[in-house]
Amino acid sequence: MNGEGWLAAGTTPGDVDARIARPALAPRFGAGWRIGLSVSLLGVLVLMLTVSVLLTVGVGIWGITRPAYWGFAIANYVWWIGIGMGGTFISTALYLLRQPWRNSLSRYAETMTVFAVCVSGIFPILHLGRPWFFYWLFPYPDTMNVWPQWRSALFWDFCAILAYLLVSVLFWYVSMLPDLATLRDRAAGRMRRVVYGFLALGWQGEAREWQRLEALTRIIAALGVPLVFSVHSMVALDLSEGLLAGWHTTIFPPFFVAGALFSGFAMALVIGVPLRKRFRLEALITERHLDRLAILLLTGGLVVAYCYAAEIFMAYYSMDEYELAVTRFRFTGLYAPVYWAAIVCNVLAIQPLWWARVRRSPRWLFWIGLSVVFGMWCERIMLVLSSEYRPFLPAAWGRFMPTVWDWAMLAGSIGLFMTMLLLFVRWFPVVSMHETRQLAHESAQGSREAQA
Amino acid sequence: MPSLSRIDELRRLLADLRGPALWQQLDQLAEHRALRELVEQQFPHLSRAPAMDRRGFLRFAAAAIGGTGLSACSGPPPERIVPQQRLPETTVPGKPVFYASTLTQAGSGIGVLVETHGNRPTKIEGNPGHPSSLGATGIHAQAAIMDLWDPDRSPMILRGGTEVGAWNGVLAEFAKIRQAGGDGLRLMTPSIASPTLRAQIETLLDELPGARWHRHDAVDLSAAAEGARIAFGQALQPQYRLDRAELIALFDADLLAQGPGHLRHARDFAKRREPPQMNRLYVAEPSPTPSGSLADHRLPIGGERVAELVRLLAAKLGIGDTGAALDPTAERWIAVLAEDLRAAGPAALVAAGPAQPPSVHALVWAINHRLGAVGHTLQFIAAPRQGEPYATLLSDMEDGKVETLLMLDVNPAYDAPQSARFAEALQRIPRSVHSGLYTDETARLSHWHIPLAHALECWSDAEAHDGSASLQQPMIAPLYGARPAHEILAALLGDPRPQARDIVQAHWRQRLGDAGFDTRWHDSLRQGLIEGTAAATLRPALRELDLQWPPPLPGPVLEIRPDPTLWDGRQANNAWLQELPKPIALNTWGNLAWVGARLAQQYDIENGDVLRLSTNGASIEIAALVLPGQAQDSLTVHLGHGRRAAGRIASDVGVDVAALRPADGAWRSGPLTIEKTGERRILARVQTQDGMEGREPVRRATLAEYRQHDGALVEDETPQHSFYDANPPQTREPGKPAWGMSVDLNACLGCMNCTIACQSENNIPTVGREQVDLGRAMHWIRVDRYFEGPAETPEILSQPVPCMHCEHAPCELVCPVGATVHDDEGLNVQVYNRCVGTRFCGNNCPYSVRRFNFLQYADRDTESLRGGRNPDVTVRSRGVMEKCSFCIQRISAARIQAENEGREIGDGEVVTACQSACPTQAITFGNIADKDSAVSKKKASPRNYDLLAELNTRPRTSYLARLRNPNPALETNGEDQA
Amino acid sequence: MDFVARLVVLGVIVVGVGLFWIWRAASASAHPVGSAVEQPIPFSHKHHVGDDGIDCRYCHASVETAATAGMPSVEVCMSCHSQLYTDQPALQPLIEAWQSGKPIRWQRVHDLPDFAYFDHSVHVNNGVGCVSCHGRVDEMPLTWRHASLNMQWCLDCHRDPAQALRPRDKVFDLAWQPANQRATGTALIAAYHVPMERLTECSTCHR
Amino acid sequence: MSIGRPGLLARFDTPQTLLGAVQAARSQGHRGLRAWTPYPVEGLAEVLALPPSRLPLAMLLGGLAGGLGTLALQYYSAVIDYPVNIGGRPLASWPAFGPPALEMTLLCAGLVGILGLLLRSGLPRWHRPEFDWAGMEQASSDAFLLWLPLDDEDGEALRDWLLSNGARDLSRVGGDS
Repeated sequence: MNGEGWLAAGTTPGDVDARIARPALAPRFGAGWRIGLSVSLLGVLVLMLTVSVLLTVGVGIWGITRPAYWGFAIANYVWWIGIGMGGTFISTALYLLRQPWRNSLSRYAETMTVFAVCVSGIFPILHLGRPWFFYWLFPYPDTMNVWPQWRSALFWDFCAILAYLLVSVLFWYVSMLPDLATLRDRAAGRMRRVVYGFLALGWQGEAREWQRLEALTRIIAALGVPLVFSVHSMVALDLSEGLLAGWHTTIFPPFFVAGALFSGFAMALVIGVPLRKRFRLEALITERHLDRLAILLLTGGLVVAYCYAAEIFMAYYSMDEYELAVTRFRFTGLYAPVYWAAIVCNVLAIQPLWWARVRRSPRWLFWIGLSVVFGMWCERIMLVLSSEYRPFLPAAWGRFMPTVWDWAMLAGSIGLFMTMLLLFVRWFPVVSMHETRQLAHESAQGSREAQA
Repeated sequence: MPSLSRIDELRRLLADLRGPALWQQLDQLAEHRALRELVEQQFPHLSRAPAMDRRGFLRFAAAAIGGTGLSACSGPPPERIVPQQRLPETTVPGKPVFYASTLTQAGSGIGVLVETHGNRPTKIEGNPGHPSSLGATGIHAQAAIMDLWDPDRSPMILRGGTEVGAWNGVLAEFAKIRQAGGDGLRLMTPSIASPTLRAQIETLLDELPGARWHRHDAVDLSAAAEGARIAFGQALQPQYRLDRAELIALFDADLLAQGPGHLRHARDFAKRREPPQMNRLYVAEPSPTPSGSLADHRLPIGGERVAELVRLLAAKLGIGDTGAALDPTAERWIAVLAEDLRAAGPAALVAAGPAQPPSVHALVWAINHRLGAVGHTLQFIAAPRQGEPYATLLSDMEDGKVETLLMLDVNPAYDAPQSARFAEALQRIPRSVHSGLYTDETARLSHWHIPLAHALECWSDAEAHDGSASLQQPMIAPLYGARPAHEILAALLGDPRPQARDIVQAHWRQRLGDAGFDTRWHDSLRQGLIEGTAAATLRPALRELDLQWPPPLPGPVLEIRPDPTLWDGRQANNAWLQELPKPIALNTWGNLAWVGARLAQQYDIENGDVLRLSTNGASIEIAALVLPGQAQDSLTVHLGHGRRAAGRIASDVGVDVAALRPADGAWRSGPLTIEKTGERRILARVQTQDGMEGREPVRRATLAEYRQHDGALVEDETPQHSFYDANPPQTREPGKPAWGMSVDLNACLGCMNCTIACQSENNIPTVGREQVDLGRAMHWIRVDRYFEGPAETPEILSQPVPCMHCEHAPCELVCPVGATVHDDEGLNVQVYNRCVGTRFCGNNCPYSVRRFNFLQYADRDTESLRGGRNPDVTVRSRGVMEKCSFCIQRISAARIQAENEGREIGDGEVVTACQSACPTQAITFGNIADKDSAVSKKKASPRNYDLLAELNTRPRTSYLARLRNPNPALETNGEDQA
Repeated sequence: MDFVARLVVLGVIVVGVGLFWIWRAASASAHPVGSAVEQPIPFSHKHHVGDDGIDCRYCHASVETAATAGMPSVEVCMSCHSQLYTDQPALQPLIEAWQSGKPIRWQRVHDLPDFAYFDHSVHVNNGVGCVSCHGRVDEMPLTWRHASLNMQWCLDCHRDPAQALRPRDKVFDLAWQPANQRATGTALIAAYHVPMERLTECSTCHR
Repeated sequence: MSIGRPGLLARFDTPQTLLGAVQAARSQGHRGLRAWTPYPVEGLAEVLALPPSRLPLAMLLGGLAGGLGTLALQYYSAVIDYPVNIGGRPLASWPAFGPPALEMTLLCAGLVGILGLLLRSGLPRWHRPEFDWAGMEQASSDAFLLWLPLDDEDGEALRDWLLSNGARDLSRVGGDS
């Protein structure tokens, strides 16, 4: 692939390694990092406390009730797994599309994916009334001679998360082997050499190994696209297999895929911008990279906006009394603020991205990304609740009001995500070294040819 | 039961302890290994709550260190089998036995069949042979099980409120009383339905000439009899023959859901309301009641105005003169009613409620007399003699004329009008003896308290609303060494070893004569009715009426009514009743001030606003509920709440309104001042949405439309196209039952009997006030109620909603572990032990009938509560979904029975709990595969329709559309348009 | 280096498996299959059934009519033991129970979970022999659990009753063996109208 | 491959020089060449004449096995082993069986691929003799290394030839040295 001009002029492979490996190998790290870590760890503590109470007292500590049986847990789950999607898309679809610029982004995007998926996996298990029996969803020969109920979207989703989690974690790790080898070879202290050596599994970068890794990468990339699209379709089916007005629609799978991409890119920016600054990666993650990401974000946002419009249109087009009612509830009901917040953060806030100056300004991108991440959370909440709280029989109408434990769970999940992320950037290469090296060589050589 | 000696041991141990020290000592004993068992049998409520917390904390810690997985999966503890010492011939272990008995409520007996498992009463069923029941039961009867096993019941004889006393001490006191020849002895009881007890009291009054007997009913139902005294010169008990009435006008009278014989009334009424023939019902009342909800014409009007209404009606029928002018709507309403009545003649029935003064009743009797209804739709029987009025007692107490006060089964220190006055007077009495189920407010102020045996624990008898007597027999030895009233009275008369059974038997031997007595006795026990004891109907002559009409109270009037579920508060510690939604209003756990829409506007009152209501120089603070259909010139509050000494359930729930009652115990007081305190409280209602939002879950039509219509009245909207083959996979071979249910909305009163019967049958836990307010009530069959039309005069529609057992159940499709599936008889079964609690089924049930155990709701720690549970139904644990099972345990029992006898299950062999409790038989259950079954016939009706049929769920439960039989003359009137 | 690393990986796996087995042990039943259960009185079915040939129904009287087979009341025991072996020390608890009126507290050997509803009568009346579930109690000096009683085990028979059914008059005959079980069973399924399709419904055992 | 054999380790600065050297060496009849690079160098596998990886095939089979296996399991459990009436749907609800099968296809393919890579490359293998070779660690940053077996012939000629082909510092590794 031709990677010309995707790195700052004159970036040699040497600088690449230096830039990326140095922080990982540095003896100590900035105070900012330590503060950030301790805050995130606080979040983890909150999470542990919440989970302990949850397991001892029951899911009743949350605001969930009849008819709103799901509430935060599922919305948070959908939100997190959606965030994960952006990374997979960058590392797979863009690879297939031969987009060399992805090389600088793929590593931390994938990392983001892996951690987001891990965090999201907490919710569907802990939201169960009896979490300790979650493995009953897994088909295994048990002494009860009963099987999972294959027709349930929840089972499909269980498979989807399982596949998504395993494949993305393993692939993320395998594709990191060469960089771990680099760290192993460059590490000063024995301790680090042992640890990195252990993690590198003995990778050497021999031609045969590269050959296999290339082959694997290509196919995983090819698998990754259907995988990630199907995963989010399953997530959508968790809702749209239901009869509830507002859930029971065919637009949901593409809607959720778009939403996931959208929030994924947003999170990629929210993480990428500070990372770029802190690790002085401007040479590797250039403004052109940001620009491309911003364009993806804008595109995703427009598709999501279209889905919002389509939902409203379909409701009035169908003239189904229940669909119409749900649409009304979204506009004016108890959760209308959440709906409008979603509209503002997901549709209006991204409009500045039409201007190139905005797309190349890290500060702008960071805040827009943040607003989208928040807006997508609002959207998940809105989708889950606005249908749930007013079912078919008016006599059964109720309401969901989050308790302190609902918020604690959300905050805790964010804390866990940040903790994992911070620990990663401290000791691992945030940009794929071997992929960028390649770029560096190609561009260096390109410039050499230019001189000739 | 351990031997008495050991109890006495314990008593000796505790004898010299007082107050708190006593309880502490008991608590330590509870920890004691050896005595623990005994203590828990004797005082189950003492050694529990702290233990729970400790366990809770430990489990918490375990989870915090990640040990939950282990603690959650530790193996079952070894169980023990304890066979009986001697096996009674009658009982087969593991098979329920039914005993016919009698329960008394509001001074009238209801025949019941008590289901017992291993001699533990677990469920109350109606006795089809009993005139007041005809197989149905009221909510109070259903709740008796919970009362019996209530761990907070009075555990022992008390002296001076706290000190443990002994029966001998009581006997000593009684001896002193006898020596005094009963001088200064006052006996205080409620209206007594037991002929034996009344006879005992008569004897007592003879033997102790100094003694006097007073009647105290917190809820005084004597107005009708007093009205008869005015109209006919003697106190008479009315018999409403709704089975003969084509036109019924009720003035502030909830005949169908309250008071003596209401179950019978409801049944008779419903029988006359099966299209194409339908009776017509007019109801004028301050607050919506079940009777009012079925009315063809309902006029919301303050209880204070009813008198004028009746006077106007009487005048139109040529009796007496009219009172103050009424608003045009009411005038017109009465005019039309008068026409209708005249046309109906003897087939008409006019009735007033106990809340109305005797004069109104007298006038009503006169109207019936004029219509020729007396003797046809309205009959009279002699009213038994009861005690003297309570008012005289109170004044005598204050004047120091009372030496000894013996209070049987009353709690005046709480429920008497202006109870504070009584409480004060009580403490000035030299000797006071109280006997009741609980160590209640009165018990704590009395010198002696004797635990009173529960109706399921002792022998007695009671008269039904029509005077026919039936026996009450014990299912179980008194749990807390409690004593029946009969034995206490006998002891007072000097019987050293009184036995209630002998006393009751002796009474009846004397009444029925020796000849063949034993057979009659046994027949009576078996049938639950003593043949030929029904009172003779009288033909009283109407007197010339000269009625006094005091000027009506001005402004908004406060209606003080018995609580629809707690009645006068004697059952306040019953969690089932506390959590049972009040009919129509659907609020639980505590009382609210019901306010009409216009009044609410006037005072700017919203739901939950706390109001300060002041009258008679007293005031209370109570939260408001803006209730459609409530009269605009009155507020309604309910008795039975705000108990100060009732036990863990009732204490501090709701507000005690006694202070606002006039001294004479009248049902309303005024003038009333209303202020908002600015405070707000939760209402704990089970339904917050009042209207149908244009979705028509309840289908309605008028009788006229029904008659015009040929074929289905409600068109079937079930989509016929299906992605799959429309039939369920299993092939049904003939003969296999297919269970289904039909609910006739035309007969549904919204009385909640089905809900509490289901709760008792299926071990449904109560969740408490806050959880209900969150929307987590667990009732398997809820009664939805919709108000349609203007908030002042809405049409009131009730709709019981159990599980629909859909053929295409949406819940089953989405369960990832197959915890809810279909069985081959078409039941949608919920397998608790497979449920992991994803709650998707709950989301996906269009009828929202699924209930989830968000927390550990079922009480696993209280030993005594276990006794009352149905052993054939799993007690659900935290984190699992549950729902109506069509009483699958009853189906299984019938199926196994049929299996063993090698036959098919017959129609009517399986009766669900809701069905059997329903007084109007609105619920029919059976095999829809059998075209001749009762349920199939119901479903063949043109009124039959499926709820939300358009969703193609193919429900097995279907409804019969609601019909009204309005008078065209009033239909044209815009005001009454519903 | 290589060795150490492999060792670490191995160690992790071993610990994991270990924890799993600890958990399994913790959740095991109180009285494992095949191990005799201590009783307040060392009651021997071997002696009473095997040697004396007392019919099951003499003590377990409600087995044909009710869900529970029924435990003999002290009265039933005393109908013989008021004369026999009254001096045996082993019988003292029985004598005491009879005099004090305090029932004997036996250890439960066959304990189903509370959410499973087993009915003796319908099984007995459809020709399921005692021996099928309880084993040769006539050869048990102290009673022990013969079968796992877990759902798989129940289903095994509910899916194919032919492997266990016997004529009603042979139900209580622990030693009886049919010449050809398969043929007998199949015939009896038809004869007793065993509702095959119902046997595996959830609602058959769970409520 | 024969690590025991002595050989020459040559270091190159650019992939082009490495490729050139390899081609030349092979054309001179050298066999058993091994190359280490800091990133996958296009064409290196070809000039080394490495057999094409069989990973893709393995992944295809793995995926098929996972998908079909899942379908088979679903059919067996829902229709044969324990048929239950779920919401009146047919026992074999094919449309509903599809999604899990798809996911399992992807999962199994992915797992086979990743595990295949590790196993075929002999990983994890925490110690290899190559680690001791001088300059080996360069391969993971910016050096392109080539190893030629030194057979009976003496290394001098080969050494010069390599230098002339753009090799930087050479070192004799493996074997008895």
